[in-house]
Amino acid sequence: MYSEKVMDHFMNPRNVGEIENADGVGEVGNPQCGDIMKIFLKIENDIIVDAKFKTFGCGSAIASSSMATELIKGKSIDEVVSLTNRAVVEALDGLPPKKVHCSVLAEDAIKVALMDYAKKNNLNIKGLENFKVREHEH
Amino acid sequence: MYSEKVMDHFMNPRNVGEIENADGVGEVGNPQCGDIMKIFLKIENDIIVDAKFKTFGCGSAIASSSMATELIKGKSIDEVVSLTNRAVVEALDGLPPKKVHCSVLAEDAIKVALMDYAKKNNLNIKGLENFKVREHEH
Amino acid sequence: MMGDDVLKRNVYLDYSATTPVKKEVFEAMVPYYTENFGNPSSIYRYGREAKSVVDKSREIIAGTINASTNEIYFCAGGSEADNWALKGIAEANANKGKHIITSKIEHHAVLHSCEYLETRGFEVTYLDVDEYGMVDLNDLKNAIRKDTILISIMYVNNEVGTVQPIAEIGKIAKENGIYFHTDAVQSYGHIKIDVEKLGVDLMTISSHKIYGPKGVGALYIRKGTKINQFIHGGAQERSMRAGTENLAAIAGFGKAASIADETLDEHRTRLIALRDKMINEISSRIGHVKLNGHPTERHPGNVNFCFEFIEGESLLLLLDNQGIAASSGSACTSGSLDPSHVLMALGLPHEIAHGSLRLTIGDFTTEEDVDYTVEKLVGIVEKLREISPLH
Amino acid sequence: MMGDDVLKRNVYLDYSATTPVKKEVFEAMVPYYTENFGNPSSIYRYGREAKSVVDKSREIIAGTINASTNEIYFCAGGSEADNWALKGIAEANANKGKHIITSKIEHHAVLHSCEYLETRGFEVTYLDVDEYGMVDLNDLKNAIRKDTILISIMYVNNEVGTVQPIAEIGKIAKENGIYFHTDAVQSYGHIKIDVEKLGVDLMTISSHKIYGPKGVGALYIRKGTKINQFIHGGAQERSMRAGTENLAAIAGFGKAASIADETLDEHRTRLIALRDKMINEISSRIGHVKLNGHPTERHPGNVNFCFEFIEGESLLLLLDNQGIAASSGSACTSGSLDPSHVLMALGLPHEIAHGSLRLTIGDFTTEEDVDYTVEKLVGIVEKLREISPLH
Ligand SMILES: Cc1ncc(COP(=O)(O)O)c(C=O)c1O
Ligand SMILES: Cc1ncc(COP(=O)(O)O)c(C=O)c1O
Repeated sequence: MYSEKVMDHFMNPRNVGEIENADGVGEVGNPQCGDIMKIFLKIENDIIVDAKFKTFGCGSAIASSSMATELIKGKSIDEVVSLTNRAVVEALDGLPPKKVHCSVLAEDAIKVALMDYAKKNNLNIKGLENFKVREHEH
Repeated sequence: MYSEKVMDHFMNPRNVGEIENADGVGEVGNPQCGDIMKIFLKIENDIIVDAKFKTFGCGSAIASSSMATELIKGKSIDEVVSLTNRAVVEALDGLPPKKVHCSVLAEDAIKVALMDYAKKNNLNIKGLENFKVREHEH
Repeated sequence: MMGDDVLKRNVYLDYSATTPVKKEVFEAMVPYYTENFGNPSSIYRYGREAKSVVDKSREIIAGTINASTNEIYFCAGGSEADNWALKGIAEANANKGKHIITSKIEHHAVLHSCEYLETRGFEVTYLDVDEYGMVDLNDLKNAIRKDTILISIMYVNNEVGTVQPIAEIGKIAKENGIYFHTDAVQSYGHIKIDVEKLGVDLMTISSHKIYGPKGVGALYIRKGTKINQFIHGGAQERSMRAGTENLAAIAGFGKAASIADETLDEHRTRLIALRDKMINEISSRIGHVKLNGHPTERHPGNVNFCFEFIEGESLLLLLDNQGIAASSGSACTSGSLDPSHVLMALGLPHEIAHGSLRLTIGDFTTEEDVDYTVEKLVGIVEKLREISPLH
Repeated sequence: MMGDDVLKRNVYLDYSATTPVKKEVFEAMVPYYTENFGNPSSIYRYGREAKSVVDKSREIIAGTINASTNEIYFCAGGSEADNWALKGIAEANANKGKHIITSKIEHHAVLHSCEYLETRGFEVTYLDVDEYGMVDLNDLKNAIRKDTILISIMYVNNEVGTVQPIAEIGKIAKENGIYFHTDAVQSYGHIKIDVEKLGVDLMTISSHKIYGPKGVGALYIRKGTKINQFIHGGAQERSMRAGTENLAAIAGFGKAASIADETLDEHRTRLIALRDKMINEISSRIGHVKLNGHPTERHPGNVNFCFEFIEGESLLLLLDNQGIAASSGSACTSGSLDPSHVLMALGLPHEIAHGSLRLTIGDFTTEEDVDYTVEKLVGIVEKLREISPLH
């Protein structure tokens, strides 16, 4: 069902945890639908210097969180804004069609965290002007 | 499906054949329904001294003919008139429910042969006044 | 037991009724009973292994008929697949029309499904066949109406072996935008089938007619076909057919299908030779006989004769006594009043139809079996004719 | 392979999904594939032998539930039997009324058949259950109408294991002259069943839940019940269910039924001890858990918990990684949005229902398996809670 990459990131998730006094925090999903993803960012000079997550959800939700945090660490905000769920799916060597929504959650959680960062610092982040968390369906 | 008795009388039917110048001949059934039974009687002094048959039909039709002719040989007309299909079934150690009609055919064929004998000799046979060949159904 | 075997042969000539499971097929099933018994719908390892077995069989079977894997739906056998096709199409397309065309010689699984649908407001045209059991394409064209939603014509008849012009029927169906179902239970494994070339939208196949296990079959459903589920419940078979997947049987069906496909040519050549030998010998050595079905457009293993003046059940019993297993369209073997609907549809008079005998040849039939059977048959027919008042 | 076995146990705890075939059962099936493969409907020896196998299994199964042999009809499994019962009764009795009563926690084979019937003009009342999964008898009485023709309530729920008061329901059905069907797939082989005492008119059972083969089940139909056929076709099963009899599977089903019946008491005692041990250990060693289903009126092998703050699929995957096969009512395992309809009907909040785990114990489960599973579970739950933002 899942690729080896997915299983690896699910069994040994990277970046689990919280960042105290994080520069940006994003939470998406809700317990009703069975997935909650919370992403914590540490940002210095427009660079994501650290990222952590906590996730309630299925194997692919956890693997997507793990992979997404890996992908953004060390990247600039600009680079992260243009990261789509596709990139997460590809980095995981694919997800079953019914589970692609988990990668969308990860993309959204990161963007919400960036918006949080922007709000706290009174910034405008290019590319996020029209961002809205998507209604996600399984 | 069939008792050993039925199989024996089917595999080794007794009294197969015709009697030339028979005293009574009875034929019942029709090719349409898949059974024809023809019984030949030789009668002397009200006694069935010989009986033979020819039958087109299934295993139980042939066995019933064989057993019925056995049962009536040496019997008086009176005795034969009171012979019912039940007696044939019992003598065969039973027939499957769907095949009981074969024993009815045998009883009827014998009675038709007796009627033929009565007609040829201008006799009335007690017990056959109201006899009618039954419509038989499988 | 030994004594019996020495004295008498065991000659099974009822391959169209059911076949033994081939050894390789049985071996392909064994692991899935006591060991790898998982539920293919589960996500754990047991279940994933089970799923891959089901997927593999589906792939094999799709390959044998040039379908794609997601057009093959496993079910419990030919009868269920026929019921599903007929009722599922009828219900799902009732808004378009309520008329169905079939033939008078279909298997009862199709005919009785049609009769059921008649009680639910559908109209059914039952096409006549000619004396060889062939459907007339002009009759078919004439029967088509504005509200015809389905044509169901069997590929090969199970009693007399006649092969219908399926590709031509498929063309007519397509031209008229009507779904076309064929019951291919008796052709699958005996004739090379290509659903694209035939233009069928639905096709029934059954495992136990091709040396696979009983209790499993499949319905081919062309992608995009509007059809209802028949067995409702769990999400198995992509939510189209509920019920825990019959793992071992599906594994066996797949194996049987792959063997049948790989050996199709030699299988046909061998059977046809035996069949023709049997037909020729019976025709030449026994008088007052009639070959039923088509002389050339015929199932490779089907021999079906009427023997005048005698009745089928008697024939079967005496053959059985010689160790020969065969079947008959005689009324007496079915417990009904009339001989088989197929023989009646061929226009045979009742008294002749009563004397039919079907001998169906398969992969384990030898030339000696054929010789032995003909030899015994000659004597048995003679014996029964002696007893018969019609002779 | 060996290394794997040494490092990791294989603990199958999904017996309610499907069971392995027991060795004795498999051995009872073997002769009917390659050797005695006859068609039971034929009159020759091969067929007669086959028929006697089918008859014998029918007799065994009838005996285990105090039915007579001609009240047992073989079919392809529990789903088909449920479909047949629901649709067959509905169609045959539509003239009397078009109302059916069932519960919200039935198997999908019943629920989706009901939904289908709703599209055909029937009305269905879906009874609520209490927090333990119990139907309320007063609710049932209140739901009965003049035009109610059928009550269908499952004996034991497959997810949470709750046992319904079937005899009481049977009494209510009888008093009101309404047919009563029960899906006994999860109780047959685990609870002594007497159809007379229960007052059921129709009952579904399935072989692969009692260590028999997949692909075979049976519908008990009380003599005199007015019901339509579901699969139309040949005259098998006294013309009530068409399709060549699944000989080997029926032989296996018979064997499995007789073993289950003979060992019922020890089977129950053993399972209940393991079940209760597991329930107690999980309850005492893991916080924030909730036992689903009834504390006492419960399937002898069913353990079902919700673990707060975590999601079922993750749990299953990590258990699988330790060699433990289990199941979950989590939405993520079914591909639907909502957690299982059963957990929702018990009134569980979504976020808790998502974290459900079903462990079902069977005859091959050992005490070591239970210990191992609890041990692993403690760690896995802890790990997932560490990842969870809800914790
Ligand atoms: C032409 C045809 N259709 C359907 C069937 C039914 O198949 P099954 O016995 O697998 O239900 C058969 C065989 O019995 C058949 O010969
Ligand atoms: C309660 C219940 N009913 C029906 C079924 C369906 O049985 P089968 O898989 O034999 O079709 C199952 C099992 O899947 C079940 O647990």
